[in-house]
Amino acid sequence: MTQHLPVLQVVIPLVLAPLCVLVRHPRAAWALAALGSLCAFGIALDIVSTVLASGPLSYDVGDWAPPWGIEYRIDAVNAWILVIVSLVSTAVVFFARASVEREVEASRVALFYAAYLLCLSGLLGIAATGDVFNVFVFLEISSLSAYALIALGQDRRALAAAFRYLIMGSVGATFIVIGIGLMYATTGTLNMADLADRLPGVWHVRTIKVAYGFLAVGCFLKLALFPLHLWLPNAYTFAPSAVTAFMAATATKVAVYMLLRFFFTIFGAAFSFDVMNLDMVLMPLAVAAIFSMSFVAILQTNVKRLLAYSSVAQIGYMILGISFASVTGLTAAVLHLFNHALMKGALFMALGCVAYRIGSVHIDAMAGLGKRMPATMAAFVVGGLSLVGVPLTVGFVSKWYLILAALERGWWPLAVIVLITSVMALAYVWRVIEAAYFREFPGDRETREAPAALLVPTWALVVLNVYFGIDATRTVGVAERAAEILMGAAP
Amino acid sequence: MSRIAGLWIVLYSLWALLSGHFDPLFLTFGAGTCTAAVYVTARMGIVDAQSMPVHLAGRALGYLPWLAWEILKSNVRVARVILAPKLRINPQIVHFRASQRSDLGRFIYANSITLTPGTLTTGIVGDDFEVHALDVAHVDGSENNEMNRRVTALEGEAG
Amino acid sequence: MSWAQSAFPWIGHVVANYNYWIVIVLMMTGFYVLISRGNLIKKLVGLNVFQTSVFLMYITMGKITGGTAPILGSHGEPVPGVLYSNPLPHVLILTAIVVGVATTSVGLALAVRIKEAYGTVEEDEINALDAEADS
Amino acid sequence: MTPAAMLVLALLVPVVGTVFVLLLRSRPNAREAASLVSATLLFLIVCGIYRTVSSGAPGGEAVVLAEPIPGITLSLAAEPLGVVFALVASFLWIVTTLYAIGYMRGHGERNQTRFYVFFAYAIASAIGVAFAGNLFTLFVFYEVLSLTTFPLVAHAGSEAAKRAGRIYLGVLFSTSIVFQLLAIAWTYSVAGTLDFRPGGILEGRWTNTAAVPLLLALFVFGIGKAAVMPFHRWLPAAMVAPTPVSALLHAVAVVKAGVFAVLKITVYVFGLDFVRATNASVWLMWAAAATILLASFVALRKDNLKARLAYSTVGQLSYIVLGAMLANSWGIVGGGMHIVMHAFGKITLFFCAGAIMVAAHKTKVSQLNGLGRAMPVTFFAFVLGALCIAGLPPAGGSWSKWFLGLGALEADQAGLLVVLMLSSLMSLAYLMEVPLKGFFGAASTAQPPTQVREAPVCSLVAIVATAVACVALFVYPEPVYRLMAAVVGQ
Amino acid sequence: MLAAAGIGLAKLRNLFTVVMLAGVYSLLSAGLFTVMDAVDVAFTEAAVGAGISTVLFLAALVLVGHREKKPVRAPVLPLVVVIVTGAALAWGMIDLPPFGDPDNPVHHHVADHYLQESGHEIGVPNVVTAVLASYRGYDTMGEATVVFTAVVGVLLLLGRGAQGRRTGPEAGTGLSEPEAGEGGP
Amino acid sequence: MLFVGATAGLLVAMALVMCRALLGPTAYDRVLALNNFGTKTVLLIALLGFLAGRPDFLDLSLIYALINFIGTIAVLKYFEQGRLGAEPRALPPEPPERGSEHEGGP
Amino acid sequence: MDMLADVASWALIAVGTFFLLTGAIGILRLPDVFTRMHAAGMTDTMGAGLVLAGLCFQVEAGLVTVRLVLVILFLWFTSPVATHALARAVLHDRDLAGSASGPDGRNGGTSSKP
Amino acid sequence: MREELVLRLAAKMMAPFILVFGLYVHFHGDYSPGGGFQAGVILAAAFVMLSLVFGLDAVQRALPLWFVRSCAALGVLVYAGVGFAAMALGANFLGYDALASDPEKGQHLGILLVEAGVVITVFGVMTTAFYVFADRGRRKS
Ligand code: NA
Ligand code: NA
Repeated sequence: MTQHLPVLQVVIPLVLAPLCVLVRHPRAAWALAALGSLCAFGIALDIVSTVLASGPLSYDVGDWAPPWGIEYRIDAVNAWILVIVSLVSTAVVFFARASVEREVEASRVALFYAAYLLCLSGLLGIAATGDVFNVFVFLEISSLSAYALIALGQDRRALAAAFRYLIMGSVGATFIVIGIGLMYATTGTLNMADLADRLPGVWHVRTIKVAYGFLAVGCFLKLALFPLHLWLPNAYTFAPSAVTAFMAATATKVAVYMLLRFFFTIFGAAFSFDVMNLDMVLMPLAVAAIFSMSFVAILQTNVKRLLAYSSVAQIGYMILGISFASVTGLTAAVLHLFNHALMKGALFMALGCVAYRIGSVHIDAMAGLGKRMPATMAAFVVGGLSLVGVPLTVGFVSKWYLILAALERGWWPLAVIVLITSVMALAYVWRVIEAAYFREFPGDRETREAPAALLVPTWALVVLNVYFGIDATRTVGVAERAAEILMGAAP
Repeated sequence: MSRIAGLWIVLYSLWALLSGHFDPLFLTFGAGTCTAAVYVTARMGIVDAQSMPVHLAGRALGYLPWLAWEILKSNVRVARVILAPKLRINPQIVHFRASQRSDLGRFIYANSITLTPGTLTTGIVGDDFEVHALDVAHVDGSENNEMNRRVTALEGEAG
Repeated sequence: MSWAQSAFPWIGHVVANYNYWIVIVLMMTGFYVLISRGNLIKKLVGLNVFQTSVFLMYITMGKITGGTAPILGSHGEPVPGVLYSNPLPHVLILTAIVVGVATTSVGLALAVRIKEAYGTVEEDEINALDAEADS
Repeated sequence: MTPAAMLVLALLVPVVGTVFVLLLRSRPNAREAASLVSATLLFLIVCGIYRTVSSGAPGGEAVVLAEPIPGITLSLAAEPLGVVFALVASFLWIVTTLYAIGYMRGHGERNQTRFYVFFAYAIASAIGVAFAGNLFTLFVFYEVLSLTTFPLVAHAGSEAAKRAGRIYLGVLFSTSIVFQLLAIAWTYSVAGTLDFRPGGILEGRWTNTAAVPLLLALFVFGIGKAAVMPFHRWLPAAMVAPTPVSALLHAVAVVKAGVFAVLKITVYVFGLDFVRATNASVWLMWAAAATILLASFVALRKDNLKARLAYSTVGQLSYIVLGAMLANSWGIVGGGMHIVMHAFGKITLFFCAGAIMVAAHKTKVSQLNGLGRAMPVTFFAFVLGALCIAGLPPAGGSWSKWFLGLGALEADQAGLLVVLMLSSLMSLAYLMEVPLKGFFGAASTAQPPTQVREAPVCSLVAIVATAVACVALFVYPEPVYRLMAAVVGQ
Repeated sequence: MLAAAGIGLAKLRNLFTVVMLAGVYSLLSAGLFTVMDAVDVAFTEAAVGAGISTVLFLAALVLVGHREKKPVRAPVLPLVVVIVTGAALAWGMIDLPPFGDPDNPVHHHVADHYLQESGHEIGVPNVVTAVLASYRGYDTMGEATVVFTAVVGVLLLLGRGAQGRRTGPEAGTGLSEPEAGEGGP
Repeated sequence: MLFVGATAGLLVAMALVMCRALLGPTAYDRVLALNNFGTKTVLLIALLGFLAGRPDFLDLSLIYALINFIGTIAVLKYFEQGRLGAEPRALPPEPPERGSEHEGGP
Repeated sequence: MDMLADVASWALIAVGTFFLLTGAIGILRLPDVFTRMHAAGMTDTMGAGLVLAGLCFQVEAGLVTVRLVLVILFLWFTSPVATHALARAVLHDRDLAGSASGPDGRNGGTSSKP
Repeated sequence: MREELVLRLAAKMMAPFILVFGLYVHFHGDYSPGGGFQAGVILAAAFVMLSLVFGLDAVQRALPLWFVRSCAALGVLVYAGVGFAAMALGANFLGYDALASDPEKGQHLGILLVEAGVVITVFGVMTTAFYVFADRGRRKS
């Protein structure tokens, strides 16, 4: 059975989704979603340990050897992504039970979990596959379900946001399809490993460079790289709490993974940096993203939107890490994929708790909540500090590597930028903390702490934020291994 | 019941004509397919004398060639009109009286009218047919025009 | 039938010079409609056209001059002497078409809800209403 | 008990203490008792550590608490400089707690439990800074200290308090994140380690020493708590806090953590020889000197007593920074000793200021006329504190200034000697105005000082204790000197 | 003709006509697909692009109205984006292997295998079906899942019960009137 | 040759019809033109099948014809009732969903 | 026999194409929607019928012929239905619009304009 | 209001033939163009046509929403089920060879079954989508 785990990882959530539609009972659907997430998480843990111990796994779907058939190929990089996605999904699904009951009408709950499972399955599928076109298929599964999930937000702006996401996401996906097509036209294959073998022979071909460009733009759109991020802020702001927590912690991460796969595994670091000068493209974009979005975040009054802008800035950090073209830089990027998932997951879930009780996440509505909802706000504080990059939280670890990578490359101004924007992060996090702890609570006296059903999953992520901030040996180990693989320094 | 069986047979012959595979597997598939199609349509209540005019099949063999010939004639007529350097048309709506007794008969008549270029049925109320003609001169709106008669004959006694 | 086959390369030749350019022009038409129009429905139409043109690009890629559809002999053996066009782009595009209609239907559902919630499906009007709500 | 266990215990005692404080929050007497007990316990433990270190026993082994990033640990280690700081902090915690009991009750402050809890956290962080085994640990506790003192600064919860809190955190965090963390990362990428080692870790690792001054400057300015101008604004701003907090911030934990870090980094990261060899610190000496003079000058012009004391602190801290930048034995010894001397002197002054505020509700120097006659103990203690700060006998401050002067001479910077003299004069001027007005000024007619009494007994005990300590340190500076000599290897 | 349909799409502002033209555009591309030997694709494009899509578009138009507002500003930025994208594509196409050449890399390697081996590996004459359902059957499962996802999305958005609950911040100002401005002459 | 000629003629006819579709003027003209265009596409596909030497793809033509028919019906239903799939009898008197508005030319 | 079939198919396809073109011209030339419907009917009936019939003669009787016949039957069955539906829709629209809109060409009126 | 006679009768007559044609397209996907997806669309098109002519209610009485919605879900399950069955028989996921004693038979069976899954899903999805849109339109007016 264990040899089937790579495919089961993706297929189990996938088949549970139609079951959700068939059972229609909200609680049963939730149970299925929880089951799917837990299975995926368990399998991901097993896979990552196998991969670390004995190298990449390969699974031929339908018993067709690659490149004729579709291959699942899992190395340290995507094993890691699988862990991130399934971990967050598990945390969120437990959070969702109460949160969704509050925010989504009962007749839709079963469908909600179906979409949730589909989204999960799509994200896992993107991560697990070793076939470029299969990436596109699963990308669409995850995207379509994401559009629907986001549109479920209670404010009508969720609809407009979802539509904008749909348009920009579809453009991104179509660009990726164009890029895949051009690659296929010049090599005759769709298998990633096979492509990696064949592409060096056609480096000089212009078509390949254009393919590269289209894939890049497509991925940029999907991962919301400034200035192609316009879909993200409102989508995250107005989606239901659980959806925001899930999407923010996984969707853009998987898009970054896609970028890494395309640029490093398929085209190879040498092509990316020597021929395409990827570093010189990514670096200014990343810096612009980090700076402008941190600044915009400071100005926000809706805390969810504040965090959404922060997400765009944080994506900038990942891209910055990639642009250093070094093992350390990629380590930072891969590490931040995980770490940012933990912190944003925790933060958005904490906001979900707030929304559950007071129905708003406006900064003024959160005044004085420190006393009313101490556990929730404590979670927010820890998550926020992690976001800032305070030591002993995961945020510090990834920033540390980012700075080291900048210094290693001699780009110390970038290190300074990372640090300055951390201070900006502090500024926007602090605004919330100050409101929560140093202002009077204006609302209803009856407002109580969020129920345990919401707090436990939130705190689970908070604890992980701290745990992996205090002992990052494992995460750094995996990230370094992944970075070496991507740079071609390890198998 | 007989209608359902008839429908099944007609469908199965369609299957056979389309398929071209006559191994048992495909014949079985065909049977299943036709059964399913019959079941669904029967369930919707749309298998009736009107929709299953198997009984007309024989007489239709006589009607269709005639209709084809009519169509050819009117096509030539309309082509002349179109290709003439100066358009000479006198479009008008006229009313025909139909002598068919069943909806199916009217259906056939209306479609026959429409199928021949130069005339087209725009509405049916009872036995009153509202017909648009490209040139009133070309049409015979009387109840005893040939098409009406032939369709009525085709319709037969069944009603 | 012989003249038909001999005639075919002629068409192929005509297309050969232009096919990629046509595809690009069509693709960009769709893309332009998609990104320049404010009406949500029109955007979706643009998206459809854009994607359809991309499909054309793939299919063009799989064509072999003088080739024929990749449907082999009755037991799946290639008929000797017959050139078959590449089946793989066809498969990919079959999938892509389905994905396209899926996206369209979700997009339309969203547009309908937007109309109900905002009273309009014009992007700038929606943005104006949103900006009002934000301030 | 092993030295390692004692280090961990030192960190834990204040934290565990807060548990009791929280548990006993509804019974103020028991609550304060818990605070006092943990403070005393802590002091005893630090004394134990002192004995191990001063006896030269092998206490240098670092205790690794965690390894957050491979190769970078969270670790504690005892060495003489740290012990000096820990001793000061733990002792003054006792005193400050005593004082606070009187002050907070006398002032009718709200949220007293929160106050004691965060106070204890701040002390724990200071202890962490003192015993940090490497730069990373130092940085961690440095930041925790900023965070835990924020609620103390913004204690009042008013708009003004929050604004002050924002400036406080803003300056401290920005400098520490942008400069200090950068410097740490830079150090790591150069040296491959962050551990504190006698003689430093940078020497020989550096191909182009031209950048060393920049790195040192990043540290000095990055340690915002050392308040070298222009990053001093947070300190006067934090004056809105209750006086015990001001005392803690400006005499003990926060500012001393800053200058302590400067000393420690100079000695254990750069190494004195390396700093001198690369001339890294020369311009920083003058930056410190400029801060000394400018701050004294500003202090002269402040009428608000606490503000005046705050600027005084800014200047005094730069003495210590100056000592570090001299990068010779005398400078380090002088700087280290000034940590202690200034701590006692300044805390005495703040206690007095607080006492005056609680008893007479006066905050301005110009309002103090004749008050001294009503509060003789307080004002006399103020005199002792002022002498300690100005560096005049019979107060401990004279020793540290003496050594600093020696250091300046050794570094061939006679100009700095002039600065030291000048600033002593200026501090005399701005500090002595208070007792002079108090004892000899004409009493105001509106509120005859005769109605004013001394502060509550608790506070008074604290005041007397610190004032006496100022004198005692003059008479018996030996323990502090011995420790500092051990730091520079003499 | 495709181009004419395309330009018509861009120009016309009666959405109903636009949708019909889009259907025609699909139909025409399906024609091109047949020319290119992609019969299965043509089949699907006709059924989906021209058929179901059009019906769904029309169904949606009933609900949202069919008038497009005149664009307010000149779409300069989109034009630039489109020109740049198109130029990039054109530039890349220069190096694309010649159209229809049997020696192109696309036709070898994987495609060869399918055409040569599917006979005895699968034994299905329609290689497209063989690849679709077996060699790349996993993609097809994904495809089925995509459409399933779409229906989950549509049901979530439009299924019974999904109305009236949502109000904008200024609900009650008359903006939520669903019929406003529709269908008037 | 025969097929090519027929195809060419068909394409010309399609172009003419397309002109009508773009010219309008009423929406019904467009529907008519497009329906007719669809029929011609059916023929085109059939011809192309023969042209390519694989006339066994006429299923495709059937699909086209089917889609063309259903598409036209859908369009007309939309026009007539302003909604799809509705029971015509149940129609309340509503303002006409006027399909006949047009841009007045291309 | 082959020769005969070829000639027949040539003739049928040629005449069919003629009707197709004529119908298209009619659709373009005739003045209003109803009259254009007549022209459209031409292409559906004779045009399509003859061309497809011509194609029938190109192949051996078999599956292809069956399909060609099915296409013809289908076209002939659906064409009048669609045309009828269209005509009804036009009239219905005119009814709804009433006399208000007048003969401004906005409705598919029957009045022919030169 | 003019009678709907022509349309109704035409739709009634065509419906069963369209259904048969759709399933024909499915079953002959191995040999000629077409397959599960196209078949699903054709089947759905038949019901779309009937709904257009007879109204949504009439069609939904025979083919209720819950049924088509379940079809959409069921098809995916059928597809994946084939994959799991292969897995249970010792092959990899979707490895049809294991489905029958003879690999080629296994492939045929596998393809047929997964295509059936596709038919069911696509039919279910397209019909459901149409139902939902049309129903929305009906409720709106
Ligand atoms: Na006619
Ligand atoms: Na097929």
